Amino acid sequence: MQLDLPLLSTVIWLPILGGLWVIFTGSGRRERSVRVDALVISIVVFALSLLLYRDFDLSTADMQFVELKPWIAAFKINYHLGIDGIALPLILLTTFTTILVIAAGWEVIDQRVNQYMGAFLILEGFMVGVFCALDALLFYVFWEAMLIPMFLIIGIWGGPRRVYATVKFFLYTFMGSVLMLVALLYLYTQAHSFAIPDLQAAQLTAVEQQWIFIAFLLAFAVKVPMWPVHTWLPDAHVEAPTGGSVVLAAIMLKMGGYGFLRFSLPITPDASAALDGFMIALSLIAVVYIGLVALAQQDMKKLIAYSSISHMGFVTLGLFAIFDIFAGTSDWQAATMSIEGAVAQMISHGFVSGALFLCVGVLYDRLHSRQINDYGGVANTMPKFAAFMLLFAMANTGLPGTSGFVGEFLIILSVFKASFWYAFTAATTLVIGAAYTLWMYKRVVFGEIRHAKVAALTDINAREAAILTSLAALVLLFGLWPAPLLDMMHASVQHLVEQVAQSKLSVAAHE
Amino acid sequence: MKELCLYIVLAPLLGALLAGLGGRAVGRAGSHWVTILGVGISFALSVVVFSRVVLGHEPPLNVNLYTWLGAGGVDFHVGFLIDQLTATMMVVVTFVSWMVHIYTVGYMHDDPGYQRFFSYIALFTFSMLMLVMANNFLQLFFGWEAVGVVSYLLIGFWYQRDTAIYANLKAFLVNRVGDFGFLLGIAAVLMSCGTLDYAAVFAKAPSLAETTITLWSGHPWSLMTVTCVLLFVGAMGKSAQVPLHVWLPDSMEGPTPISALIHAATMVTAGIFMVARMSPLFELSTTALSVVLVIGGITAFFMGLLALVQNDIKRVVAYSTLSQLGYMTAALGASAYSAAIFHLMTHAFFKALLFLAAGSVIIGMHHEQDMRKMGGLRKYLPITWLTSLVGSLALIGFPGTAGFFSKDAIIEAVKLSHTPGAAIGYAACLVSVFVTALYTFRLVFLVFHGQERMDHHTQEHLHESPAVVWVPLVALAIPSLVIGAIGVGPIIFGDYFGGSIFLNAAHLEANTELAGEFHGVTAIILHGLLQPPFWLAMAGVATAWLCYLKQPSIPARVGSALAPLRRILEAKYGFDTFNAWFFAGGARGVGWLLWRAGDVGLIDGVIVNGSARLVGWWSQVLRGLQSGYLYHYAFAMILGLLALLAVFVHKMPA
Amino acid sequence: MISLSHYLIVGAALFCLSVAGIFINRKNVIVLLMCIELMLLAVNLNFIAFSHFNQDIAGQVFVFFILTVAAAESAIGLAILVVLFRNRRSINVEDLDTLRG
Amino acid sequence: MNDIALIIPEVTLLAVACATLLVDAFVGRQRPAATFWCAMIGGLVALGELASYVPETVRFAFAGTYRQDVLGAVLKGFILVLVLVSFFYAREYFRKRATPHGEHYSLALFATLGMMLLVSANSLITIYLGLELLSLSLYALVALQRDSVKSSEAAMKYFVLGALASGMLLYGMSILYGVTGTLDLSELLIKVSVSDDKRMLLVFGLVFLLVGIAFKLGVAPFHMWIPDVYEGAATPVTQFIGTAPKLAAFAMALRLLVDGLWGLAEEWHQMLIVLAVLSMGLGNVLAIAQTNLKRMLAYSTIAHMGFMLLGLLSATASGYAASLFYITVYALMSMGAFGVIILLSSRHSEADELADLTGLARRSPWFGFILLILMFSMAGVPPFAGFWAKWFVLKEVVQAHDVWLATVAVLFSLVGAYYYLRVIKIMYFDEPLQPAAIEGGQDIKLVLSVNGLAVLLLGLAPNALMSVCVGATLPYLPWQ
Repeated sequence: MQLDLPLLSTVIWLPILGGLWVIFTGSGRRERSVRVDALVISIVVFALSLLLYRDFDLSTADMQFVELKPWIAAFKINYHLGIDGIALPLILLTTFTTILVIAAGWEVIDQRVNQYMGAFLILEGFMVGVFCALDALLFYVFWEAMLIPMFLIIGIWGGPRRVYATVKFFLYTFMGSVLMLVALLYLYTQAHSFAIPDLQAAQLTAVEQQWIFIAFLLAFAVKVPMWPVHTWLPDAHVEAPTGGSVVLAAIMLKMGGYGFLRFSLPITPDASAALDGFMIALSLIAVVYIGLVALAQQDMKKLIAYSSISHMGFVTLGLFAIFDIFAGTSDWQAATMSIEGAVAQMISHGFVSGALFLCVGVLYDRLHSRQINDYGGVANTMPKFAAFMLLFAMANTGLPGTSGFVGEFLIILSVFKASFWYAFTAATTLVIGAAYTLWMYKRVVFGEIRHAKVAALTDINAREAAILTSLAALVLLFGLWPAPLLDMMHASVQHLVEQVAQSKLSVAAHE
Repeated sequence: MKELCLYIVLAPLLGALLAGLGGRAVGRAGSHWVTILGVGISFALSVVVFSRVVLGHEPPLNVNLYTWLGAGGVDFHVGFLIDQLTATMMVVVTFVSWMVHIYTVGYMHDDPGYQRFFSYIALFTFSMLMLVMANNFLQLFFGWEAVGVVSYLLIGFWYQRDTAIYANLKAFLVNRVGDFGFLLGIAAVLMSCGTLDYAAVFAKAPSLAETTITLWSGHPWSLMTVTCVLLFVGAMGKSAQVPLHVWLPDSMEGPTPISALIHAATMVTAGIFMVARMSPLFELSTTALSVVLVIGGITAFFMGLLALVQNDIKRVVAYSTLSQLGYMTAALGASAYSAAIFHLMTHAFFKALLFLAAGSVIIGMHHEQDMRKMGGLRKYLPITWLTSLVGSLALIGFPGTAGFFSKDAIIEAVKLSHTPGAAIGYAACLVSVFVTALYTFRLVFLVFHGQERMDHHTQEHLHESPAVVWVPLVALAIPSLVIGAIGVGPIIFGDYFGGSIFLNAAHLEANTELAGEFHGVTAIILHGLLQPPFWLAMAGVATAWLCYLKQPSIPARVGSALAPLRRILEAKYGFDTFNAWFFAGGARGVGWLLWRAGDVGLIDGVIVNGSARLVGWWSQVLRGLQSGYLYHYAFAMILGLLALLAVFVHKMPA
Repeated sequence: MISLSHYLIVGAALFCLSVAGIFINRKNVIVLLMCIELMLLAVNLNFIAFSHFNQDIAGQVFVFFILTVAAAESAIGLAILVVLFRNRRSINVEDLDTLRG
Repeated sequence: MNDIALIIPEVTLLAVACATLLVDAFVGRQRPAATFWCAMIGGLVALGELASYVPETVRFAFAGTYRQDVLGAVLKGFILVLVLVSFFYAREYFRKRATPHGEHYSLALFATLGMMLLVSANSLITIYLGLELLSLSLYALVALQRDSVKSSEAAMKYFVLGALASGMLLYGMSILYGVTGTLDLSELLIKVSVSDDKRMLLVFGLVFLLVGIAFKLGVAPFHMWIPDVYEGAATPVTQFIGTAPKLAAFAMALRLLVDGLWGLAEEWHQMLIVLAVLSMGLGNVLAIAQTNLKRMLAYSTIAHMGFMLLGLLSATASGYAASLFYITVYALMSMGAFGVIILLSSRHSEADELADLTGLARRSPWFGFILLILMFSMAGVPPFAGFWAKWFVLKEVVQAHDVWLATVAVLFSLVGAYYYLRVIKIMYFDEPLQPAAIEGGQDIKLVLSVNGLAVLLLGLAPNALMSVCVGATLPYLPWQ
């Protein structure tokens, strides 16, 4: 079957238009039909994104499914879309997660259902747009636009401190983004184009690169989030509705990593190389410091949020250790493992943290508390739930056989080549990560029933089971057989590493 | 053969899935049938593999099933390496597991988590098989962690019990500390060899013997030493070597069959197996072997001592396990890999036996585990008593029993070893023989002999356990008696393991020397009767008899005379207290501090909200400027005008 | 001889005076209106002086326009003043502080 | 071509303004709609005339005091459209209060005439006349609420400060006239660039001139009238002041600084930097403390004008295009924002407190959404027009190698985002105090919807407007 659709555009705009349609036609209708509409749209979008996977050519690093139309002709800004092997898995993650999120909000959201469903669909379109955009401004537009639905989702359907959390979230990310905008504009003056490939080819001096790198860093570090610009995340997660937390953790954080891959590394390779020690230090701080902080949390969502930061520390570690790996091995091939590990970690974290937030959501829907102390002995009344949560908790600790292992494993293996101590520090997550995750699991799920409310809990229903099962299947699939995931990105990562390996300074010196 | 191995692995997995996910469709009886059948198939096929590889001398099978992933020019596979070592382990694992499955039918008869339990132990069997059958480090690590998880689940099987869920978390975390080292070790292997496949790594390793790695600037370390020590840290966690032993005694919170299967016979020996498997690497680093040897010796002796002061029947056996693992480790350190594996094998049988026997006692005593409330059980539980006695004799190394041959081989090997630290190891091993005999027979005497100290109600209901319980006991007692005599020839003195274990030239020489002394089983037994270990063991038994049967007041008197020592032993050398205070408490404390001071205080309080407050403050201050008075407004304009004039007109050149 | 600079100095002085009147006066709004007139006259003086010394008629034309506009401005100003007085019964400048912050 | 032919739209507008006055005087009481339609149709006619002739080159008329060029035509077009749209809002406002309001249209039309004059001015005299025509009409408009204490106070403040500012402007003009001996901007252009020996005097004059411009734009520290007038005036008047006159002020700045005093670009570039940074800082920081929506929008205006100056001060053709684009988009957003206030207001309430917006998204999801678009757009968040406005200006700043200035600007807009978010928070996150749906005529609802969607549409497809802006400022290229 060959569809003559501009697939990427369809995957971007179908959910956006669908979302608007749901919002504007949904207010008068019965809520159930609104939900069904939203679900159908999200499933169709996912199906379309699967077509992307089917038709994707694994052997090339070139952008595929390219669409190029003039947008703002006066400044050579184009509506330029295309994906490579790094973007594709993230797009699939996005479209898949959206289905879950819509299903997860099924009965739980009873206020302004149409707006809720619509906001997530619109958000989906923007997020896919971020991963598809090949024009820096188009990227930026999607990047920022994404904040709007998220801002509303947290603010409208969030918890008691939602306003503080959502404003903090917005301003934090906005701060990073606007500086990135300045950097992009500066690049424009050098490259006379906003096309990302042109920016990547732009010649820049060391000083220019460093400033641009720092501007990008702020934007992406906030999103990832890296220590010390991470404090929005726990608040946002705690206050967001379950769906919001899932999208935040599963997809939005990945944009930071994606930004590093798409912008920082290829555009400012020399600055990346010069500042890699700094980046690695921040990453390792994230792994250890945040891990310890997670240990001290009493709020489940906060704990998982901190755990996310810690896990994303691995991503940035994997991305920026490549220079030291190269220094240690003189082999860029070895560096690709690190980057692929980072991408694998991103995808896996999408599943695992999403699943954990869904698990907390399941509990929250029943007891309306996120405090660990309000639970205890959940396994007695919710055995099926306990089993699912165990799997995801284990995946969160990076158990082999679950997807959580793949990224951490590859990154630790590669980083070891850079420095024993990097690997040593990073590997402490094996212990710390297990400690906070399983300690929480112990306090929530195991033990005797201490509260009457816990005794009255009912086990997960079919809808929840379906959501968790699908995630569990993916967690196990990519844990036991991650090859398909990594095969997607080989060519692209290889290409990226070639770009990074090519110093922009030496070329400039020759010219 | 590849398919055969696949069935061996998948049969228990299938059983586990059916039992675990089948729910009511499978049912209680169904769940034990599918898992017993699965593991049974596995065992049967393992025997076939064993006969072909070990007895039939088929060449080792090294095959990849599928590529897990490829990245950075390295392919990670999932595959099997079946050689003599593997085949031996497979048989041991599947056999003991099978016995435990059967035993469980009786032991867990009334437990509400019956199905879950079968699912777990079958899953464990699968994981353990993956571990031993791996042909690369990745899969090894997979199995390694998977058995850890199942162990976690099973220790916490009775999840309502606070002690159980405390113990399982502790077990998992301590194991994770080991895995931390193990993973780094694997990373070191990958860095130096560029692959994780055993065959390729072992082939490449000798050329790296002289390579160094700099950890602190200016201090080059031998790469192999670093790698091996890191790998051994993993083994220390899994095989509960000091100081990572703390989880094993607590793991006795799990149901007894688990103690037998996982925490005595199979999983805890994974570390031993791993080091033996890695012999081509360890042989390249005398330093690493030395570390292994000393740690093993320390564990063997000090953990044995602790068994003396335990009153919980299972804990005595648990500490005994620790001590025996110490023996095996010491043997590894002395490059006597075959002796270590031999002891692993015999130990698997007799220790599983002892645990299951203890379980049988516990069933009889209505889940009472305190030995001080037992006594004289011999007449109520005759089969249990008999099999326990067999196990105990094997444990103390009574000549002719399985334990005798393997332990003797270890002591001999450590004695002959030239590895630095061998003297300490030898001394520790030798003294431990006495200690072992003492605590073992303390247990036997306290439980089965002497006064009946249990309460009336329990006494009335005492009877021998059902057949599903005692049949496995008997089935395990038999190998506990004979496997040593059968195995000692080929394993210790012959070329049983063939290429699966590697010895460097020096060690090989010593080994051949040892092999030259083989004159048949009887000769060994006779020889053993003249050796110090035998007499030490006898002394231990005699002491136990004296203290716990003849004069039960002695222990108390000795205890009060050596009060400080007793307190140290009862505090288990303070490891638990220290860990709870320093690591658990410390990490939480630091985490809390970082959170409140770092995140909430500094980053959020000062920087984030602080800048927001600053802007707000400015906002209020500047608001005052907009006073509402016309003349202020006008004044502001004029000030602005004057300022512009002052700056721009002034600076212009005339 | 009265030079251009003399005119300019007078103009500037008048201008400063009027400006000072606007921000120093805190009592009567009518004084403000007068100051504004004065300011325009100061400017007119400048224009005429320049016009004369530059021998250019345009400046004087401008002055006519300014005068006209000034008249209109006064009219509007007074009208606003009336409205203000009607609402507040006061034309005290200091009382105009409802809108602030 | 005849001189008169060039100013046909202006002549029409004058006639319409007078006619409106008459219509209102005679039939306004009985049929208020007649006045409205008279003004509206007249305005449309003027717009049509304007559109029918867009000059390709610069043409001068009336002895060089009047110039007709593409930029002028574009600006006038925008101004007229904005004025006419604002009439719809004004009608709704007055209809709700059932007060006579015919003067509003005629005064607004006179102000518009002033603006158009300003746009086409090529002589200091025309600039002054246009400015005063605009200002005097605005003073009167503000004072039109005869019974309102606030209005009269605002009018008085506006008047006094406005007069002071135009006095300063005039003083600056007199200095320039004295130094160069001409009132004609084209001649000024030539003379200023050569007369280096009197540069100091010229700069002296320039500062005074700049005060006048800055006052009109409402740029710090000459912004003090803005909050008071915005708050005090009736909402449609505020809306009027906040939209079209900004374009006129921009035109005035462009005419004076670029068409006339290009020779002093180095100086006014630096002065404008100071003013721009001050404005962005003061405007954004002060807006945070406001509880009155109109006042908040007033401070936001100050900040926006500061931002807009960034384009102007880059002193390139595309910089002017950026400013033009910015100010147009700003006017559109501002129009909508005040429009929402008008829609929300009722006979008894101005609905200009932030608290009046509480739960708007529940009371009226659609208009909540419109205001959401406007607020995000003002904050500069894509995909709305406000983002492109900021982007365009920043691009010019960066291209002029003032990266630090761009950084300062974005950081201030970060501060600014906070209070726009607060509006959205109040609309969307707070429960409504009164569940009543909002009332308003269908026409204003339609206009407001179109207004809001235009901001969205311009955000998705800014190309057309950008091209227009670039085209309009293209003639400035040769001087670079």
